[in-house]
Formats: sequence, C-alpha cells, structure tokens
Amino acid sequence: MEADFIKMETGYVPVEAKITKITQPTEYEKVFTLDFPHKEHLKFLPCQFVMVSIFGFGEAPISICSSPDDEEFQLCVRKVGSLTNKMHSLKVGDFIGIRGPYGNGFPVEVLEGKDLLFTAGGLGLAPLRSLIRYVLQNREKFGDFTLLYGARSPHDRLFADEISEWETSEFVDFHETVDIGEENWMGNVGLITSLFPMIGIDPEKTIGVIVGPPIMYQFVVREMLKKEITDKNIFMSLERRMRCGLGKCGHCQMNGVYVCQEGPVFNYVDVQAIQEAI
Amino acid sequence: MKIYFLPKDKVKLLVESVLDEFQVFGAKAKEMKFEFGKIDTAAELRLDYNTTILPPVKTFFPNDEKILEFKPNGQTTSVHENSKKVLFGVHPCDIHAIEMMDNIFSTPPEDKHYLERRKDSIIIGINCNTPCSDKILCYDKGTYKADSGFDLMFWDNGESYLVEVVTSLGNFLASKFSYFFNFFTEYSGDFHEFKSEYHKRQDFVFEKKLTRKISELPEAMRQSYESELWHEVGAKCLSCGSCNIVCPTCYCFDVKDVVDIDLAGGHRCRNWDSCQNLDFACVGSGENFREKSSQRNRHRVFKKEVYLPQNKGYSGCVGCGRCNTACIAGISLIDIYNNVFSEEV
Amino acid sequence: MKKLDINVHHLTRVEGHGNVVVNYEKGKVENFQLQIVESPRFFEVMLQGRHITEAPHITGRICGICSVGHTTASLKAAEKALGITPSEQTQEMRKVLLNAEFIQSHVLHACFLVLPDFLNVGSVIPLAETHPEEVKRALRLKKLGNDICEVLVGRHIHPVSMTVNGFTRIPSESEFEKVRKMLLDSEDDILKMVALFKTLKMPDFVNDTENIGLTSDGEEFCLYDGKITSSYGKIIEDENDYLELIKERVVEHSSAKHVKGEGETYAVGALSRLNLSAEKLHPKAKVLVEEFGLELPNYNPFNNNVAQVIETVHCFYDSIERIENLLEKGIKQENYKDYEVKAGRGAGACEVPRGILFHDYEIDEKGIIVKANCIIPTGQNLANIEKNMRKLVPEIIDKPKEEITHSLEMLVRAYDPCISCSAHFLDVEFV
Amino acid sequence: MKPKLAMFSFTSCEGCQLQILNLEDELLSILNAVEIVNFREAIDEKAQDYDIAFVEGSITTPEEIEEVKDIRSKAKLVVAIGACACLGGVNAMKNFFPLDFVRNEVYKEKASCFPTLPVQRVGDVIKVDYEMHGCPITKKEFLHVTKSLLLGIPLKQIHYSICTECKTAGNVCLFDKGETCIGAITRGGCDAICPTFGDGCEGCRGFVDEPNFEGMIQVLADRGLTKPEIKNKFTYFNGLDVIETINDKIEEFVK
Repeated sequence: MEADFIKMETGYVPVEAKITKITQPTEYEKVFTLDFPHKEHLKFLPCQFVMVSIFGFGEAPISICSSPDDEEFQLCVRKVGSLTNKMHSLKVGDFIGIRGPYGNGFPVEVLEGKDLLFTAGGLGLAPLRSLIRYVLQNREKFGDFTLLYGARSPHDRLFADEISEWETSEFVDFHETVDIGEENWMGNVGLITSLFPMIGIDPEKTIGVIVGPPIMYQFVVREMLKKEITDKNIFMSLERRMRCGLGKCGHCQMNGVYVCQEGPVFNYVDVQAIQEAI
Repeated sequence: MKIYFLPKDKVKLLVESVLDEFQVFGAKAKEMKFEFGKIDTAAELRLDYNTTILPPVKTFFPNDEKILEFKPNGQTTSVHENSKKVLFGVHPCDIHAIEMMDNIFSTPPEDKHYLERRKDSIIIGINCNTPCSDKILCYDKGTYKADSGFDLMFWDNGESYLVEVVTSLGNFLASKFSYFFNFFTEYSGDFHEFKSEYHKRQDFVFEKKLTRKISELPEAMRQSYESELWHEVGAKCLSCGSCNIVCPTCYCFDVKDVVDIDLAGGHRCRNWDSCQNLDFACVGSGENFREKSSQRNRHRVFKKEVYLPQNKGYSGCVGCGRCNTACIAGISLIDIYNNVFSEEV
Repeated sequence: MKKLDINVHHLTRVEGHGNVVVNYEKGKVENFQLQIVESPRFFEVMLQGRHITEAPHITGRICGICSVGHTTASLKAAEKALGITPSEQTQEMRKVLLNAEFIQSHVLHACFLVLPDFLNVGSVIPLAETHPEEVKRALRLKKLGNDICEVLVGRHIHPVSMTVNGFTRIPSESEFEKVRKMLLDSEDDILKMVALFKTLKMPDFVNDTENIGLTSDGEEFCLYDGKITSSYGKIIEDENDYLELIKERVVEHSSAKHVKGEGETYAVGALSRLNLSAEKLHPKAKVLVEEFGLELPNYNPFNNNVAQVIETVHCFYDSIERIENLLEKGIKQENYKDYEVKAGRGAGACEVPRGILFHDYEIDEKGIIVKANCIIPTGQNLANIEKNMRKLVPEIIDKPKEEITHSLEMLVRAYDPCISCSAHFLDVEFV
Repeated sequence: MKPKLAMFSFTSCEGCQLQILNLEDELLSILNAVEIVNFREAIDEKAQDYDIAFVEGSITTPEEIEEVKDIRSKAKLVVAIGACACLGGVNAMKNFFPLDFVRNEVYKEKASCFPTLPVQRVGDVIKVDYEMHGCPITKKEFLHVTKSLLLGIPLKQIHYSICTECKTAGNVCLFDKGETCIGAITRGGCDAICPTFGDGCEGCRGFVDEPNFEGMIQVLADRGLTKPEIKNKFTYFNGLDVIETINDKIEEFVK
C-alpha cells in the first residue's frame, strides 16, 4: 500500500489541492490559495513551479507566488490557454491537481549578506513575489533591497495592495513604471530600463535578479552590467513550454539544457553559454 | 557466458515455442519494407530483414500511451503496462538505441511507464551480415556491433546460428527452451576467434560514410552553430516531423487529455512529438524560441551530437539511417556531418 | 373547392435540399414543382484538365452517401476509356463495397428517415426514446455497412483505396475474415429489421411507369455491371451507348435538366430493380418478395421502402458469399499500375442505392479529361416524382393541409432522393 | 439546459453531416448531452434558436451568403466543418474557369437563369470560431470538438503534419513506392488515412502553418512531376489558398 503511494507520487499522478481563496488582481490574472492534504506538499524554494492539472483540460507549469515561509500556498494564474481559462472559472472549495514542485528554485543562500536588485516585468512579478516575500520575512539576513517593477499599463499591475506596502516600506526601495500610462496614473511611464537611472547601488555587493517576459532580459542585463554588477552576480528565471516537468518531454529544452530540471533559475554566466536562452 | 548452437531450420520451432509463452515482437514484411511489431505466427517473423520502418524501442515507448485514468468521482490512477515480452531479432544499432533510452528514462526522475514495459522484456539480438542500405552510418558510429544491451545474441554461422547468452534473463530463456528442444547444444569452438572472424567479414562489406572520425564530430558540430549550412537545410526541410518519428532515440512527447463521451471520466496520454513542428518550443504567451526551420533542424542534430554527448557521454544517433530514408526532401545526416567536417577550420 | 398552396421549404430527412411547391386550385394541380435549391457544383467542368485517375476521387465527392457508387461508376468509365478490364478479384471487391453502401444507405433511409413517418414520430430523435431497441439495432446495421468499407477501403464516405484498375491497398486475408465475421454476427439484426418492416402498411397508391436499371442474361442480380434495360423493352448492350436510351432534355415548365427514357418519365431505384429482375435476388431475399406480399411488377412508389429492405437482405447474403469465394481463392496482391494511358472515351453505369448512375469521360492521349458528363439517379427520378404528385394530390385533396403536405413529403422521401448530387437542378421562383 | 446544436449545409456533398450520423456507437450519448434542434438530413425540427452551429459546405450563391449571415447572428458559436466550408474544397476548382464558361458548359441555353458566384469559404463571409478540417471530417475530431465545446475547452488547430501521423502509423512512405503525396505540408488530424490505404495525401485538411511551398514543389519536381501535375496536386482542395501564390513558385522551381 505504502509502496504504491510512493510510486504514484513519482509519476504523473497529481495530488488533489483544494482552493481556499481566490483573488483577482487584474482582468487576466487570478491568485489561488491552495490547501494540501499533507503539509510536506508545501515544501518548496522561491521560483520553483508546479504542474497544475484539471482533467480534461490538461496540465500547465505555474510558478508558485507565495513564499516558503508563508502560511499560505499561492499560485498566480494568467488566462492564456485551456487549463488556465478553466482555472479562472473555478470557485473556492473546488479541487485542482498539483504535482511538483519542480525546477531548481532560487539559491537563497547566495543572497545572504548581499545587497539585492530585483527586476520584475509583467507576470514575472508572480514567481519573484515568492522571493520578495521571503527576503522581507528574513530581512535581517540581507543588505539593501531595491525592487523594480514594470507593468504594461496601470490596470495590468499585479499585487497592487502589496505594492502600496512596498512603496511606503522602509525595508525595500521600490520603483515602478508602466509601458502605457492612463489618465489617473501619476507614476512613471516608460520601459523598465527607464527606472535604472533612478537607483544607486554598490556593484561590489549587489546581486541582480531578473524575471519577466523573454524580450526583457537582454535589455535589463545590459542595464545591470552598466551599473557594473558582474556576470556571476546576475540571476534570472526563464519561461519555457513544459509538458512533463521531469526532464524528458523535450519542450523546455534550450540547447542542451532542460529548463524544468536545471532551471528555471540560471546564473547569467551560464546563460551566456546557452545561445537559445535569451 | 554460454554459447549455444542452433541450426537455422530449427528457428521456426523455437519461435513457435517462445510464442506459446510470451508476447513476441519482431520484424515482419510490410509491402517491400519491414515493420517491427507483434508476431502472431512463427512464419511471420523475419530475421533476414533490413531496417524496420519504426524502431524496436518504440515497443517500450508507444505512441498515444495512456498514463493516467481519471474517473467521474475524481479518483486518479496511474496506468502501467507490464507484460513479459520477447523482442526477437534486434539489430545492434537498435540495441544501442534501447540502451540509450533505458538510460534516459531511468535517469531520475525515472519514467515508470517506460521502465515497467521494459523491465521483464527479453532482447534477442541478431548481428548484421550486410549493411541494411546506403543511408546508414552504423559503421562510422561503431553501432553495427553491440557488446551489451541484449540477453541473447544470434551470430550467423552459415547453416546455423551461434547463440550467445549474456544475462540471467537470457540464460533463463535459453535453458527454458533447451529443455524442450534437443538442438540447443553448447558450442565447442573458440567463440572469441569466431567473433573476430565475423567482424572481419563485416569490415569487408560495411562502408565508412564520413570523411573524418566520429569522435571529432561533437567539436566540429559545435563550431558549426552559426553556419550557413543550417539555412540550407532549413530551406529544404518541410517540417513534416518524419525524421523524429522514425528515430530510435527521439523521445520527445506531448501530453494531452481525452475525455470520455460522458464528459466525466477520461484519460491522460502521451503522444510522440517532433521538435521540427513549428510550435514545439512555443510558450503560452506565444513566444516561439525556435521559429525558423533552420533553428529546429540544428536543434535536432545538436541534440544528438552535441547535447547528449555533453550531458550523458554518448551520441544520440545510432546511425540506423531511418531519418535519412524517411526524408522526402533528401536531408541526410551523412551529408550534414560531412559538410560540418568540411567546413571546420 | 378549396384553394391550396403548399410550400415545404427545405424538405427534411432527405439527402440534399429540396422544396415542394404545390398550388392547387379549381380541382387541378395548377402549379407544381419539386424545387431543387441545392446549389450546383459543376463537376463536369471541374474535371476538365484533371487526370483520369483523379476523376474517381473527385466525383466520389459529388455525394457523401453514394460515395462508393460514384467512385465505382467513375472507375468503370475511366477503365472503359483506357481499355482496361480489372481483375476478377477487383470486381468482386467492388461488388462487396457496393453491397456495403446499399446496406448502410438503405438502413439509414428505411430506419431513420422513413420509419418515423410510420410510427408517427417527427424524427429519429423521439424514435430513440419510443423504440430504443429498434434504433440501436438500426445503428448497428448502418455501422455494419460503414465498417465493411472502413476495413476494406478506409472509410465509406469518400473511400480511399479504390483506384483505376484495382486498389491502392489490398486488404489482408484476416481483414476479409474480419468482414465475414462482422456480417455473420449481424444476421439476427437483419432478420429483426425485416420482421419490423413486415408490420408496416404502405399507403395505397398506384402510378404506372417505365423502369430502368441494369440486368443480365446470367444469374446475377446486377448492381455493379449489366445491360442498361428499360421495362419498355429497349436494352443497351454497351455502356458507351447509354445516351441512346437516356435522353437529357431541357423542359420548359421546369428549370431542372430532366431525363427521359422510352417514355416521358421513368423510375430508377430499389423498386425498379425488383421489377426488372427480382427472380435473380439471393434466395433468402427472393422469398421476402412474397412474404411482404409485393406483387411484381409493382407501381406503388411507396413500396420502394419495402424494396429497399429486401435489397438490404440480398446485399447482406450476397456479400457473405462473395467474401467466402474470395477467401477460398486466396487474396492476391495485384499491381493496379499495370496499364498504359491512351486517348479514348468511356461511359460507366452501375446501380447505387437510389438507382442507376452514369459517368462518362473523354480523355486525351495523356489521360487528361477533356469532357465529362454525369447522370445521377435522383435526376432521373425527378420527373417521375412530379408525375406521382400530380396524381396523388387530387386523390387526397379532401384531407387537411398538414396531412397532404406530409403525404407529399412521404412520397418524395420514398424515392430516397439524394438531391445533393443533383448537379443539374435549378431553383426558379414560381408565380 | 442542454446546449442546442444545429447543423447547416451549403454547397457540398453532405458527407460531413453523414460522418456525424456515422458515429453509430456514440450517437445516443451525444443526444444525451446536447439537444439537436436543426439537422435537416436526419430530423424534421427546424429551430431558430441554437447555441452551436455546425456549418458544412462552401458558399456559392447570393442566398447562401444571406443564410450563413443569419446563422452567425443567431449562433453563439459557429464551427465550419469540412474542406468545402474551411478551404473551398473541390468546389473551388470551379474558380479556375470563367463563370460564364462554367454555366454554359453545364446548362447551355438555360445558363442565364442560373445564379452562381465564385466559391467562397464560410470564413470569407462570416466569422468562424473553429474550423474542423477534412474531406470528410473525421468522426474522432467531431467528438473531440463537441466534447471540448461542451466542457468549454478552447479549441486549437492541429499543428503537425500528415507525415507525423503517417510515420506514427508505421506506413511505407508513398515516395518509396514511386508515388507522390503532399502530406508533408498538410495539417494532420486524420491519422493519415489516405497514405495508410495506399493513396497519397491530397491536402484536404489544408496546409500546416507556414508551409514550405518552395520545398514541397522542389520535392515533387525532383520526382518528375510536370507543372500542371503539381498545380493539380496543390489545387485539389486548396485552390482558394494557393492558386495565386503557388503559380509563380511553380514557374520558378519546375523546369
């Protein structure tokens, strides 16, 4: 009996997780809070992902947006395909299938004692939120913390409540911008790179982290290098198509690297050796 | 290790006996070609075949494989197939491919679906007296012979086969049927000498296709990353995916759900996929990481000759020539490799 | 005298689109037409410039329900033009396939389109609730016809492997064996279907007519091959001369391109075939003629429904015998490509569920079609349906309008019109 | 409330509707899940109120244009079914001839009372939510689409080629038998039924996204096909899609 259970766990069979709360930060994104039958299912690292499944609708890789130190386990889901569309129609009390967590996750120990410069673009804020919250929950372990966020437009901004907290927080130096402004928008308008002139960092002790849409990486890396952060101190989390999460199906492969196993978090030194990465 | 002696005219009897107790898979005629499939009668099984359309390894990794079942009550079960199978008459190149796939699917996290199918299967190899076609490069690859990856190996000895037993499973099968048949007598000659004579004959009829040594390929290939060659290949390629489907070491797949007509139960299955398909590397947001045919072609060849050697220490191409035969546009790995060799400075 | 104006838009439960327009005034049919609103498709033109080997696949697409029939007539015309005689095995297989099409088409028509009329339900959907067993059985029988085609030529609608001089894939013996078993397993269903139809009473109505169909001097009930025969006496030995009997004409009062034989109108289809050669039916079908009380020759068009049921039985037993013969002789892997292309003209005629069908091609020395003509069964029946209606309306004129409409619909339906392939019919407004 | 499903047929052989009737094993289950309110080939009912409309056939007359627009205005979802509706299909061969010639050829002196337009796809006239390809459609895809619509699963076109399916089926390649086929650039989904039964793919499911026409023409020319033969292959079902783009390419690639 027990052996069977272990075998199931290692294959494609998901565990059932119950939706306990749903919030909708934007028109296209919802945040689902999940409850698992066993507590060990909650163990993960920031920037890891899970395979979410609803039978009939398939599976999709979704980043975990809560911190490992949070009481709650949360996923932020954008409506883009059949599974995510279905997820958006679910209600509190419904069940979904989860397997994972997969991927390497963020090596949090390399951040300890360092200054941090996080850059999130669009939905990239979801996986990065896991790390942001972890840093804020363990604030004493880290040096200066700068957080940059760029959304497409004011109503595409994720986690607006938390953003308000970050804006006023003494623990984080938060800057944000939108690509396209709106009438009531008083903040910055421009690409995320336009935020870099506003910040001052100590390149000697700063670790840069980038999560965002594929187009963003090249440009943000360039800004970070301009700020004299070294290659080895820049980390990024990359998005690829995934079907198995187990390093087999081949969809997430960029050159010789399976993102689902060796990623999604990469050091920029390694990324430079992978032509298909960014 | 034991060596048995099996007169060729007794092979049919042996196959019949094996068929009584096992599911047997082997080569059988299909129009003017051969397919590797389930054998129902001993007469169907052919040992004198050239490359089969689909490779034997797909017996363990079938298309449209059911991996999960879900019931209307929410209950989910993992589906595994485990039946004792005998793969009768596998060529050395395909044995290499099976070994490679064994390694891929047993590398953690393991793939139980493959491993369950593979677990109790017995592989009977058969050495190749002559090359299968002019599209193969097993001689360059060294995969025209195999030292492991089989339980029994048939060696052609004119009127008879020498049957080499290398594993306990092979021994199990050989002794099981030697009890029933008296023609399994142990071979008394010097097997090492026989083998080296056999390989010498192979050296005579097998042809080298590449202009340089295979060991130089990964590096030469790496150098070709930005080569014009890939654009030429890309222009010819129809992105039909045939090369991937017939390849014995292609294992990329897609996963999809099939709902029953009652709209409640159903199953999840995996299908063979092809990295030559336009949307293979497309992500949810629409970004396509290999949108050009040249990039996809390069990826296919690099996966075989750069990434796998780099990550696993072996080449992902066993030189069976199936992709070269299947490509109606005439794209051939032999040409690609030789072009890569000639380009390298 | 009442004035009646009936206009049934889009007649249902027939293949294709047809409108019935009747304008009855002063005791006679003032204005009447079976309008064909199906838009024309111009296959005769589309074929020009195509290779003769493409014709069977293109013309098979004239009609989804008679797809095997169109393909067969087209193949026969092509082979005639090329001077090819296909092997006996090929011809036998084609006969089995035609039989399968008859089974699937007749069952669809009799059980799903006609039966609801007699059981007083609007369609097969309520029928599924009131008579679930009958519906399931009919589904199984229809599936039998489809499955035979699926095993032998890929599918029933637009069969894949039927080609000039043979088949692009010859099924294995075990596949023939499978078909044989499928047939044998269905015998009970066939017999029960027959029993059900024996309980139905067809409306009384008689309208004398000419019948045209294929016949032979031999033992065979002709579906695939035979002489083009009129019940009025004329017999065409060579299919190429079919126009000596079948005359296409433009009729002033009707926009449709009508066809006439020896007389002004004629009928084709199951009842016509029985009228012409019922004595050659398979013995197990022949006995049914009497059991159904069908007196031949019979000129009640409603009895076409009964004739279809009898033919279904014929096709069923005939298929079993043909497959057993094929298996006995052993299935040969024949090469269909074994012929030379040359210029010529050929017409092919075969029976399809709704009646006799003609394809006619002229090709140049490269095998390219320069001229084509197709005459489909429904086109041939159309004038006869009109004739029947002109006689029927006065006979039932005292009934309520709904009932008259229903009777007329049932009459049209009895002919099992396959209007979608009516390449020649026009939609003209009546005033 | 069961969703209401309606079937409509325009210029076609009606084989796609028949393919639905050919789902003998599933038909009764489908009737449990949906209410069929309009299916002229099978039932009498003719409703004006429906959720999903399956539309078969090409559009070739002024009346059909009006009718199909009316369907669009009433249906929540419109699914075009079959090659005629999605591609123009074999009907589109008509467009290669002058319309007057076509009419005169068949109807001679009566030609003038015969309204006909150049063949159009359903999608040329109205917005179509999904295209179910094939001549005829496959039963499998109809079931898949119907189940997906009922469950609210967004539909995606099949992206892989016929070759992928043909190789998966383990077939001997038509080219190995000295035949030709355009399955390499044709959209899959039929389980490569034609090659499986020994006949080359004629492209009834339309082309894959971004088809390599030049490459395909080259392959056919290398096998000795002449310009008209190549043109015939490409225009069997896909006349509307390719006739202009392909002509120049054929000139360029075929000696």
